[in-house]
Order: sequence, then C-alpha cells, then structure tokens
Amino acid sequence: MTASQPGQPVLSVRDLKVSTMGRRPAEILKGISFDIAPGETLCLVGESGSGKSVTSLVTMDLLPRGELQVTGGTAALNGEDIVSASPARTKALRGAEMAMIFQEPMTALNPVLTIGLQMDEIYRAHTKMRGPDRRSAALAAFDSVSLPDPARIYDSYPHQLSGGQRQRVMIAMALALKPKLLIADEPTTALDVTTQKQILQLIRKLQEEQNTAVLFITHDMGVVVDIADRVCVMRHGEVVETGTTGEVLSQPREQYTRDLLAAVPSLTPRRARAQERHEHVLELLEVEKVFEFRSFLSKLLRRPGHRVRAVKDVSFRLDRGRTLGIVGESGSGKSTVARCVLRLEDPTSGAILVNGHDIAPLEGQTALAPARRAVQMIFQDPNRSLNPRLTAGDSLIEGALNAGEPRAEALARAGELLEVVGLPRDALTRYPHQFSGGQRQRIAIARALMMSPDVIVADEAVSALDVSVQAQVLDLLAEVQARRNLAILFITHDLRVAAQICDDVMVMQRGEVVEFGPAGQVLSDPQHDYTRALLEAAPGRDWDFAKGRRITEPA
Amino acid sequence: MTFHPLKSLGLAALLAGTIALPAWAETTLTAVMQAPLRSLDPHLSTAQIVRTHGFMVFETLLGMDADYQPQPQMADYVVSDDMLTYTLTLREGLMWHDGTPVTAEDCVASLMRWSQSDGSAKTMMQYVDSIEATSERELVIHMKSPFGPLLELLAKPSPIPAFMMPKRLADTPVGEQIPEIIGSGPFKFVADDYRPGDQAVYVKNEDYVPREEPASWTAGAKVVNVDRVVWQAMPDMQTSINAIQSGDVDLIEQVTIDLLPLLAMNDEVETGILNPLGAQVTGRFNHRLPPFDDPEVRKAAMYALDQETLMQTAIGNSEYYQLCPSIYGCEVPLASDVGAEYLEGSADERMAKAQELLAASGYDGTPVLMMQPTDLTVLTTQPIVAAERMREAGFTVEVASMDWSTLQSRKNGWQPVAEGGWNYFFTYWGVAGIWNPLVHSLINGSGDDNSWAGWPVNARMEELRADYLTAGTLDEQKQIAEEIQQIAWDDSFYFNAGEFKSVAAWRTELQDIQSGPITLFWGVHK
Amino acid sequence: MSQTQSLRKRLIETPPHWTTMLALAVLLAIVAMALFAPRIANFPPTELNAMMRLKPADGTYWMGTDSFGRDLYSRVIHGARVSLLVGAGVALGAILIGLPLGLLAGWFRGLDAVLMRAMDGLMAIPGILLAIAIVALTKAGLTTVIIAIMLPEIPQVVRLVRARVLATRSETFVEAAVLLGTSPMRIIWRHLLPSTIAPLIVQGTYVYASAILTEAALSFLGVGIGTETPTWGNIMAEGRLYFALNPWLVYWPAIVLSLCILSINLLGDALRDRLDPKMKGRS
Amino acid sequence: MLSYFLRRLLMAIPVMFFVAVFVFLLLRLTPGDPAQAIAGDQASLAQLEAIRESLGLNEPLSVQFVTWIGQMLQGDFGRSLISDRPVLEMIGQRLGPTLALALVAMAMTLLIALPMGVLAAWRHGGMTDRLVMAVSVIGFSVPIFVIGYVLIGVFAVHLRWFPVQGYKALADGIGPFAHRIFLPGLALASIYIALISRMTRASMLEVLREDYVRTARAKGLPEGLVLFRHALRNAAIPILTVVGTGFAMMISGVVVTETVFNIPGLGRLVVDAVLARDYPLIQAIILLTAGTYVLINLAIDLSYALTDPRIRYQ
Repeated sequence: MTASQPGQPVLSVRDLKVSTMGRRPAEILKGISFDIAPGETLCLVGESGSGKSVTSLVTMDLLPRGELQVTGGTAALNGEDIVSASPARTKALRGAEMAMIFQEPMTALNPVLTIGLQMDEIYRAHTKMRGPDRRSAALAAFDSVSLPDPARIYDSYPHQLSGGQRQRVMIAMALALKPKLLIADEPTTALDVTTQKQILQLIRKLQEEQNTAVLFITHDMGVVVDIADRVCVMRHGEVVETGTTGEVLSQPREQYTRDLLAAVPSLTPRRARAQERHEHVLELLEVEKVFEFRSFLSKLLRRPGHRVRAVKDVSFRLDRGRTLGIVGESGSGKSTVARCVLRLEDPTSGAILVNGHDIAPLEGQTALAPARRAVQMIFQDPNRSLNPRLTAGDSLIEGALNAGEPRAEALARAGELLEVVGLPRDALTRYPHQFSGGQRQRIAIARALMMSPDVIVADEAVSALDVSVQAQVLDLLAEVQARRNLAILFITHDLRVAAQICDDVMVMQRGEVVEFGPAGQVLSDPQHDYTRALLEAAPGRDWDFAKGRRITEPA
Repeated sequence: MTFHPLKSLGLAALLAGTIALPAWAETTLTAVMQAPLRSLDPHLSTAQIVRTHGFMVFETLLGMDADYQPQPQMADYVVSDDMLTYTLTLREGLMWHDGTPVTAEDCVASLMRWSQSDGSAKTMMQYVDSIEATSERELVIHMKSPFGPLLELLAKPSPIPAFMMPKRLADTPVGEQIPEIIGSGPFKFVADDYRPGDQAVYVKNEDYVPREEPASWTAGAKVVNVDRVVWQAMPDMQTSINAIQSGDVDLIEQVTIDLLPLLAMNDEVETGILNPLGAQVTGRFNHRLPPFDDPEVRKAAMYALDQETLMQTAIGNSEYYQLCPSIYGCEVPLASDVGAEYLEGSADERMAKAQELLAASGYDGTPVLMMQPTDLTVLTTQPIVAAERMREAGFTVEVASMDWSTLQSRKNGWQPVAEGGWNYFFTYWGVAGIWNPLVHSLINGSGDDNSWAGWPVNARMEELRADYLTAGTLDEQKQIAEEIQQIAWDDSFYFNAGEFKSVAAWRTELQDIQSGPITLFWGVHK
Repeated sequence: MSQTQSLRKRLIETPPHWTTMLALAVLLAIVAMALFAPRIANFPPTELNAMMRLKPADGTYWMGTDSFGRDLYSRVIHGARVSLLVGAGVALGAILIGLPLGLLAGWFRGLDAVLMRAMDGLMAIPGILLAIAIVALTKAGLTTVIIAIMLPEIPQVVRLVRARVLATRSETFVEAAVLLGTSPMRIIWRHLLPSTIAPLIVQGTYVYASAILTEAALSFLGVGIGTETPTWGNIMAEGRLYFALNPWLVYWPAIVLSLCILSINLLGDALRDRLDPKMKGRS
Repeated sequence: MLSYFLRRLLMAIPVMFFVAVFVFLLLRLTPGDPAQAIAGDQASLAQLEAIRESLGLNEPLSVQFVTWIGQMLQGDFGRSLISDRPVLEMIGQRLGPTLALALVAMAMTLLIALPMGVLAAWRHGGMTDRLVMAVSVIGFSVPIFVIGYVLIGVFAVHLRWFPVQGYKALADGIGPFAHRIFLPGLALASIYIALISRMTRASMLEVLREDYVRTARAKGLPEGLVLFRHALRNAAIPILTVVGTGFAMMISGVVVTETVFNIPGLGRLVVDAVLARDYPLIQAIILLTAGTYVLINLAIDLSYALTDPRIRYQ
C-alpha cells in the first residue's frame, strides 16, 4: 500500500462538534479532528452510533436541515472551510471538488430517471460542456468503472441494473469530475463479498489514477485491512485512536480498539467438536422450491408464467447438538431453505422430516403446530421480529399460552429464560424499544427457547449487529446449544461467522448445493471454485486479527 | 401529462355542451318561473307551471276575461234556449304549429282527452250526451240535462284547462305524455332548446292570427311583441334577484316577499302583482285517521290555527296577503263572509277557545303527524307555525319533514300513521282552482277513495255540489255556494289559512305586461 | 421511535403546540355549548314570533332572528347538539363497521377480493349523491342522515385498516407469531388490530369533521334534517334565502361551524403527527 | 403492464354491477311516486294510477330490474319518467357545464396546490409551511357554499368584477366563459386545493428524506432540479391517487357549487331528479358518475406507469 504523500491535506477536520436540534440537544460529534492527504485513504471505523456517517455529511454540507447542526470546529477542503462557506459555494464544490458514494446502491439512484440523465446532470451543473460531449464523457466514465455496454447502461433505469452495477454507476458519477476528495460511506456493506471485492479494487485503482483522497467509512475491520492507509477508530462521537493501518491493527493502544479487533471472528475454522451419538432431528430429502410468477394475462391465456427454481433438490441431515451452516450470497436460496423447514414457504417437492415425521405435506396451523414447536426461528432483524406494542414478557409467553400453559407458569419460565440469555428478570415488563439491538436478539432467542425446540433456525441472526455484540450473541447461542443439546441450522453470508460456530457447512449457489462437508474441510480446503471464490473475496482474509499480524500464506 | 384522459374527455363534453346552446334572436324575454318546467303535457299535469306552458303553446276554445266571464277564443259559441245544445264554430285562420289547419275533429278529440283527466270535466261528461264535429269548423255538444257551468269549464284556466291539440296527439291515451308539443297558440315550443328542469324556449308563432277584441286574461287578442321567450329555472331566489339586477333576466314570476326590499332600491326593476287571483293556503285534515276523525277535535284545531300568524310567517308583508273566510278566494264572485265566526278574535282569544274545545272533546293525546315540505319555500313555514299553535292548544304534534314529492305521494294514503299515514298538511291552490264548488277539490264530501286527500264525508255537501251544477242563475249558485262554505267550516273540511298574492318583478324595459290568472307573455313589449 | 411506543406514551411525551391547545379549547367550548344549550340559550330554539321576523341583532336577539322570528343565537347554540351528534354517529358507525371488515379483508385474501369490489362500488358512488338519495327517499330524520353520511365513509375506513393490516402482516413478528402456533383470529386481535388504532383515531377525527360538513351541505340542498330540529346546516339553508337581506343568518352558523371543524381538523393533525408520524401532513 | 390493465378493467365489472343493484334497490324500496311528480298535487288517484300503469311502475321489482339492466347493456338508459325525454340526451345537455367546472377547478387546483405543497415541504417547519397548512386546513373547514357566497358577496356584488351567476359555454367565446366560470371554479377548487396541497407536502416530505435526493444534492445540483425533477416525480403517485379518489369529493362539490352559482349542470339535474323520483335519470347519472370514477382511477393507475419505470417495465 502506498504511504501517504506529504504536503497540504485535502481535507482537514478540526475539533468538529455536531449536535441535534430541538428541545434536548444531544452531542453527536464531540470535537473530532483528522487530516487526509492527497491519494491517501483514511478509514473511519466504528460501530453504529459512533458518528462516522455524520462526519461525512458535515464535510459534504448535507446535514439534514432542522435535525442536526454544527456547533463548533472546522472542516477545511483544500484549506477552505466548508462549515462557514455559503450554501452556493458548497453546492459548487459538491460533485466537483468533493464527491460521495452512499451505502445503499438500491436507493441512492433515482428510480424514475435514466442513469444517463442522472450522470448528465453532473456535467450540466458543473461544466460548460455541450450535449454530445457530455454524453461521450458519461460513456467514457461508465467504461472506466468497467460497466458492460455503457450505451445500454446510459439509457436504462436503475432497477434494470444489479447492485454491483449501480454502485459502479455511483462511483462513475462521484469521480466524473475528478474530485480532490471522495467520501465513501459503507459503499460495499450492502453487496455480496465477491462484488465487494471488485468494488474495493475499483476504488483503489481509480484513486491511484486520479490521486484522490478517500474518506472511507466502514464498520468492517476486514475492509479496513484491504483498503485503508490510515485508520481512525471512532466511538460515541469521538476519535478513540488514529494511526496507520499497520500500527492500529497490530499494536492497538486503546482497549476499545483491542476489543473491536478481538471480536472479529477468524476465518480459520474452529476445531471440530466431538459428536457422541447420531440422532437426526431434522432431515431434508430432495427439497425443491419453485416460485412461479404468472401474470393475469398469461393466466387468461393459460400460458405458463416464468418459473424460478429457488431451491434445487437440497438434502441434508442435522443431528442433535450440531450446527449446520448454510452459506451463500444473496439469491443463493439459503433463506428459502430455512423458510421451507419452518413451512413459512411450502416446498414444491421433497420431504422434510422433523424427528422422523414428514411435515412437508401437512396443511394448516393445527397440523403444523407440533412440528413448529419443535423447530423455532431467530430472524435477522431484531427490531422487526418483536411486536413493538407487546412487552418482552407477552412476546415470550405467546407460544406457551397457545400451547395451553397457564400464564403464571409461562411468565415464571420466561423470567428464568431471560436470565439464561443474560437479561434481568424485570425485563419482562419492558417494551422492545427499551432494549438495544443485541438485547432484542437475546429476547428473540429466549422466545425460541420458550417452546423448548429441538432445532433452532437462525437466519442471518447476527448480521444486523455490531461485531462486538455479534460475538456475544454467538457465544450465547453456543452456550444454550451446549446446555440444551440443540440442533442449529445457521444461515449466513459471513464466512467468518460460519467458520466459528458451524460443525458442518453447506455452500449454496443459485439454489444448488455446491459443497457440503465438515466446516474445517470446506473452509480450509475448498473443492468447488465458487467456495474458493467466496473465500478469496472475504475481506481482510490475509490478516489475523487475533494475533494482530499478516498471515503469510493464505489458509 | 397526468390528466390526458381527463382533458380529452372534457373537450368532448365542452363541445357537447355547446350544441345545447340557443342562438340569440333580436328581442328575447328571459323569465325565471316559479317552478322549473319538467313535463310538457298540459292535459296530464295540474301544476301551475305546466298550465302556463300550456297557454303559451295551446289555446282553449273559450277564453276567460278579467270579469270571470267565458269569451270566444278559438271558437264563437251559440247556446240553445233549452240549454241542451252548444254549437261552437272555429274562427278563421287557425293553424297548428305543424302547418295543418285546426279542424273540429281535432277539437272533439282534445275535449275527450281533457275530460278524462280533469276532475270537473269528468263531472261534466255525466251530463253530456254527445260531442261531435258537424263540419270542418263546427262542433256541437248535446247535453242530457242542463249543466250550468259548461262554458265556464271550457274557458277555465285551472287546474286543467281545455287545451286543443291535433287529433293525432289528442289520441294519446291519458297517462302517456304526448310525443310532441304542437298547439295553435301564439308561441311555438322549441323542443331542441328544452332542458327539463332548467330551461324552456318559445318563439313567436308568426302565423298566429289574433282576435279583434282587446286582450283580457286568456280572452281577446293575443298579440306577441317579442321574438323569443326563455324560461330559466334558478335554484334559489337569491340568485334570481342577483340575476334580474344584473339584467341577466327580465322577469321573475314569483319573488319571495321578504326579499322585495332588495329590489325596492333598484329603479331598473319594478315589482307588482300580475295575478290578481292569488292563491289560498289550505291546511287539510285527514278525516279518516284519529285524532282528526273526530269533528270536535278538528274544531279545536281550527281555533288553534290562526290566519294572521300563518300568513305573517309565510309572507311577512301584509300588503301581499288577505284574510277572509271565503273558501273560493277573497275576491271571486262567489266570495262571502259565511263562517267568519271561526276567524273572530285575537290569536290568544282563539287559543283559549281551542284549549277549551280540545279539553271538552276528550282528545286522548293521539299524536298529530304534520307533514312539512323542506324544498317548497311557500309551504315550509306553515307546518312549523301550526305545530307550535296546536301544541299550545294541547295537541301532541310530530312534524315530519320530507321533500315535496314524498309529501305529495304520502298524502294519498290513509293507512295508520305508523305505516306511513298522516294527519295534517298544508298546500296552496291558485284561486282559479277553487273558485267555485265545481272545481274545488277540497269540498268533495263523498269520502270516495279517489277523491282528493282528506276524505271528508258529508251527505248534505254532496247534494249541494250536485245542485250547484244544475243551478241556472248566479244568485242560485251564490246561495248554494254559501251553504257549502258554511258546512266546510262547520264540519272542518280544512282550514283556510288565508290568501296570498304572488309578486312578480320585471325590468323596466318591459312594458304593457298583462295581468291574468297565469303569467301571460303576449302583449308585453321589450 | 414512535413506532415502538405505546399510544399513551406518545400522546403525553411532549407538550402540544399552542394551536392545538387553542383548538382543544374551542372544541370543548362548543361541546359545552351543546351540553348546556337549554341553559345558555335565551329562547327555546323553536319558539317563533311572527311579529319579530328577520330582526337584526340587538339586546334580546343577540344574533337577530330568522324568517320565523326565532332567536338565531338560541338556534345556533342548539344546532351544536345535532351537528356534533351527527359527526360522532358517523365517525363511530363508520369505524365500528369498517374496522372488522378491514381486518378480515386484510388477513383472508379470499374474502378480500369480494369485499373490496363491493367497497370500490360504494366508493364509486359519489357520497353526496348517495346521501341525497337516501335522505330524500326515506324520511329526513337524524338516524337517516347519519346512515346516509356514514355509508360512503365506510370504504375509506376499510381501505385504511386493510392497508395497515397488509403492511403489518409482512412484519417478521407476525411470522414469529405463526411459528409460535398463534391462531389467525388471535394474530389479528393481538398483532394486527393494535397497529390500526392510531391511524383510525386520526381518520376518525377527519370523518367526524367531514360528516358535519356533509350534513350542512345536505340541509343546504334541502334534503337534511327537518327545520324543527335546528342544525347549523339547516339554519344556514334557511338563512341563505335572506343572505342579501341579512348575511349574518348564514355567517353566524357558518362561523361557528367552521370554527368547530377547524379545531377538529387541527386536533386531528396534532394527533396524527404524534400517533402516526409515517403519515405526517397527510389529510 | 397490459395484463395489469386487463385485470383492472375486468375488476370494474363486478364493481359496476354492485353499484347498479345497490342504486336500483335504494330507489325502488323507498317511498315517493314519479306519477305524482308528473300529475302535480291536485291530480286524482285514478289519474295517478293511469300514469303509473303506462310507466310500467306496477310491474314486480324483479321484472323492472331485469328489463332495466337489459336496456342498459344495449346502451339504452331509458327515458325520463317526468319529462319523457331520453335520459342520455338530458345528461348530454348538462354534461358540458359540469365538466367545464370540474376541469377548471382541477386546473386551478394543480396550479395552486402543487407549488404550495412543494414549497411547504421544502421549507418544512418554516413560516411558509405553517401558512400553507393553515390555508389548507381552512379550506377543509369552511363549507363550500359559504365560500361560494363569500366570493359572490365580495367579487360579484361589491367589486362587480365577475357576474353573480350563470354559465356560458366555451362556444360563446373564451372571454365570457372564463368570466363566468372563474368564481365557481375557485369555490369548487378550494377544498380540493386543501386536499392536494396537503398530500403534495406529505408525499414530498417523505421523498425528500430519500437517499437519491441526498445523492442529487451531493452532486451539487441546483435546488430547483432537486425538488421538481428528482423529488416531485417520485412524490407523484400518492398525489395522483388522491386526485383520483378526490373525484368523488369533487362531485359533491359540484352539486353544491352549481346550486350556488346557478350552473345548469349534472349536479342540479340529479338533485331535481331525486326530488322528482325520476328513477331512470337518477340511476343513469349515478351509474355514469360511478363509471367515470372507476375509469378515472383506472386511468390514474395507468399513469403511475408514466411516472414510474419500475411499473412500466414489469
């Protein structure tokens, strides 16, 4: 990685303070300072709420009106203070001198305007170029981010592009006028690892070509390893620690930084757990799921709609006390498998044996009830999986009451379970919004345990959480699994997580199982190209966070 | 861009809208009539507006002059001495609007159709032996026995005048509406410009040959001095008044009296009474249902009601109403003071009497269902006032508000109140519709289901009504009429709530406006 | 965050805007007016005096008299009663009927198709025409008017509730409930119904307001409640004949009516902003 | 897209049928007698009976309904009981004014309400916003006929800028047309302005929070572009929807406005028809308005496609 050049910094933030407006203002940024030199990449790392995104918005002068305001400090772009500059001036700078890429490529582009027009606007706004020139410039820009068939892209609408392509478009737009400063706010978080890798490389490449200074915001230590020259660790609106990537990652000065690094799961699989006896609690036999979309017209004309085979004969066994991880990128069908197991989707064919009984053909709540009691699910987003209007207690005992258990007993059990998942008993009477994301996920786990199931299906159960919390929840899962000898079906896109908790790993791609075997084997010695590609793409794979040093030859 | 579908739709309709629009002629008289014209068959409807429409387009064999005398109009007449043969000879130059000449056949057919729908004409037919056309222009009516008011009936302007129409139209069965409006009158009806309930248009009938005699009511020369008459309906009086002040309209047939002050300030607008007959407001008892099946209770109610209060509230300005006991109208030949005793004394004295009578009658508190029309201004106030008075007298009264047409159909049923019956309601009659025992529907004492709502039963009344028809001289008629009036009061057939005159307003450009039993559009200049 | 808070909490979390307080005050005043009408009115609303017709305002007749010589002030006061009653009747009725329909339509897709077609039909008939027809054709009483105005409002409620249910049922906590073996009825009751309460309260206020307006419009067209029972609507309808003579016959009831509705709407907005920030600023 | 269109079209059929049945029953199961309206209140019962017979009102309901539907399907809406004129002709005569009124009101609404809404949303919480909200809430609160009378009182009677009443078709020249349609148009628009400006504001508020708006700003675009090109087009759909559902509200407004300004339109026709129990006329008008409502909303659904490619390309 190129060391940062000397000379005047492109962006120099000094003692920047931002606080919310309204009756009780709260400080979001408590006076942070940092510099970025030309051609240098500075990573703002931190967990949610650390204020890293706000920093970027201040620099772009895009703070939401009436909600946040700068209360002190300066942010100088090439020596010119953005904070005190006139709106007209900052508008002129935006897009020309400094540009930004946002996290969600899906929503960052205007759905009702063609890509071409949205690109064209930049040139119109900042240059005197004439129509044809603008168009060719745009096409060139698309080409430079290696988008296929720029002409087609130019005329298409965002929804016609894949996530990766959209992010490339965003980058093309951002770098169209060769800005001095590029701000990238979690630009790859919403993307699959393979795409993520390409995007990161792209940014790197362009930055070197144009000698752009990049302010890169991320929560993912792996990404930091891959892209950053210097790192700025943030927490609660303060900069905890700054330094070159090497320093910060190998000899972190602050405890917080150490914890962060420690929480990053390692890619090298944990030692396989001994298995005493084989007892299948869940077995899938050639399960298929076909989604058919038939338009009204084709129904009329008896034409077949277009069919999507989301899951192609998937079979596996899950034994008591074991954890099976299903890994894959979005659209690989891993979640569909999970939903079939719970009969939230009805499999098109195949058998689903829960404790030996096939539940695939069963119809209706009552018929499914016992099977569902045996198989419980933990959803991805703890904010949505708990009814905001019910107390934790009510949510917990709902299933028990359905099963006919008296309220008092159920509440008692719920209380105990809360303690099991590491929450105080009195949490029973509190509402979801009074808990943090991690705590909510704990409640969700407790709710599943209330049904004393044999299998727990965890669909991306930790991917919405910050790394430190993630670690804790994973530990909790492992603990309850051990204590209750549970089988866990763990759906994830994150190989690091899979490596740490799975006994067996099943890799899926476009609905098919491409590789299935013991975690150690699959992840350290992948047979299938796709699996290999996934591992290749895993950010920071050549850094050992636990030991704080570069891994010489990849695992 | 969003509204393309709407826009195109709109344009199309705008064009459509233009088709309906009249092209303005030289002199056009625009009038706001008291009610919108919704149906056109003058033989079918008793509504005043249809009648007025009838006199625009159609003519009657005889007209009636300001002295209530039948006069030749379409035809001159000879009556045989034995009063058994009437010979009518059509005058020269009568043409239907379709260009064909008026023949005696046409008139016979018309008379037959008319006699089936008009109440008094029905009675007449019982005396008629035959009506026949003896030549192109002569028709003869043979009577079984003498029938005094025959000429009067042929001439009467109300409720259904004996309008003449071509045979092909007159053959349309009663109940069906005539397919086109072809008469022989001074105006032609412009079917294309007719928008039911909104506008009706008439043009001068160039081929019309007026009589020689000076115009008087529906008799005499009908000389038309405007090229075009447009009747415009307006949803409320306020709008009409604004319109006449801004000159949008030339004439308002009937102005709400309370609003006259608005026009008084404006010297471009004149106001006055064009119809000297006026109209009588009548409160009708349902003689078949308790409590008003009991004459004593009815009498109590009669005293509770008070002409003055009713008129004050309805009309306000005393210049425009008249209080008299005559059930035929205050100024008609048959008018008399018989029954005045029922109106004596101040409102309070009468109330005292009413309370005492009601107490004596042993009224058991049966609630009185009083029907009130919400959409007919002239009649909205009376029920409210009456209800207040009756309550004061000791009645239990429930006012049921409904629109005029509901009221009209509801009045025809005599089932118990619970099942949609009624006890009392108000209506009003153009004096021409009640000015003698023959036409007066409210004094029918037969109790016949088909008689007009209320169904009083009184044998003596029936004898008198029969006698009246055969009575030869006016004195005889007067005498009978008075006795009838006495019974009508004594037996409380209905309460005569007084008589009001409708006030018209017109712009000063209009000269020589004719007065008549209905609003006349001949004679007037603009 | 308001999503995740109990109704009560959201209502009291912050002191309301002064306009809200004012609106509340006005509304309470009008309600009080309605309750104590007989006490504060100077005359019985129906007492007429033929000699005192259309008098301008003075010491005895604070707002003058109408064409019957009745005291306008007393009538306006009493008018509040019916108007508020109509509003309440319509709002409650529409919700009581619309809520269950909406819940069922939202959950049982089969029923949905049929029910919503009917609702579309009901919506397609312009409310006023329907109301005119119903009132004119049956008898012009309080209940008729309430029903007539309520009918066209029902589809709105059904749609609102249904939309809310559809939105909520896709939430994972509903799926979770299914996995916990909760019965459909119970899911509707425990998980879906509560999410509809907030928007319903808001919708209710708007229905309330528009109902009063419609009643006025009906009376204005001559198909409202009979003039024996004063309502702001029929007071104006009668006054309108004499508008040029004495515009106050229309203005007085109009002012009170507008104030009443204004405050209801303002309260509605305030409620909505608190209960349902998602539809902030919506009507 | 096409398939979607077809589905919506087929959906309209049961809807219209429901309306037909509903209206028919509503009319026939209630008191009132057209014969009376023809014959007038002094007519005798015999006379009424004759008329009823000839109108076929003595047939059993079921028969009447079937015949009616049958005729309707052949596009024959029957003749008015009262005036004995073809119903469609009568409606045709009155359609022009009503549509003119509606369209003018709509145009005024969009000209006033959209900018109002956008401005309010842009300056959210500011003085402008408060003002706009105030205007709209007042528009909701004052009965349309009061607005009408006030407008007449001020602009027609006192200032004499406009005529107090009446209607002139576009054929009589744009001048007179505009002169007479302005006040009624404004009166009718008032409530609609309130509605649309609110909806615009609300919808814009949501859109302005969207990422792509932030992107647009991040590109340093002039605020005008951001608001009208990027935001408003995305905010369009809810606005369009209200425009559609508001059509019903518009009709109610029309009825009242036509009465206040004496415009010979459908609104007054229908009130008269109801008061006179002119069954075929009432049925036809209600069915037609209902039909228009359905069509307009269908059209609007389709216009979503114009504003949103995601729908267009599905």
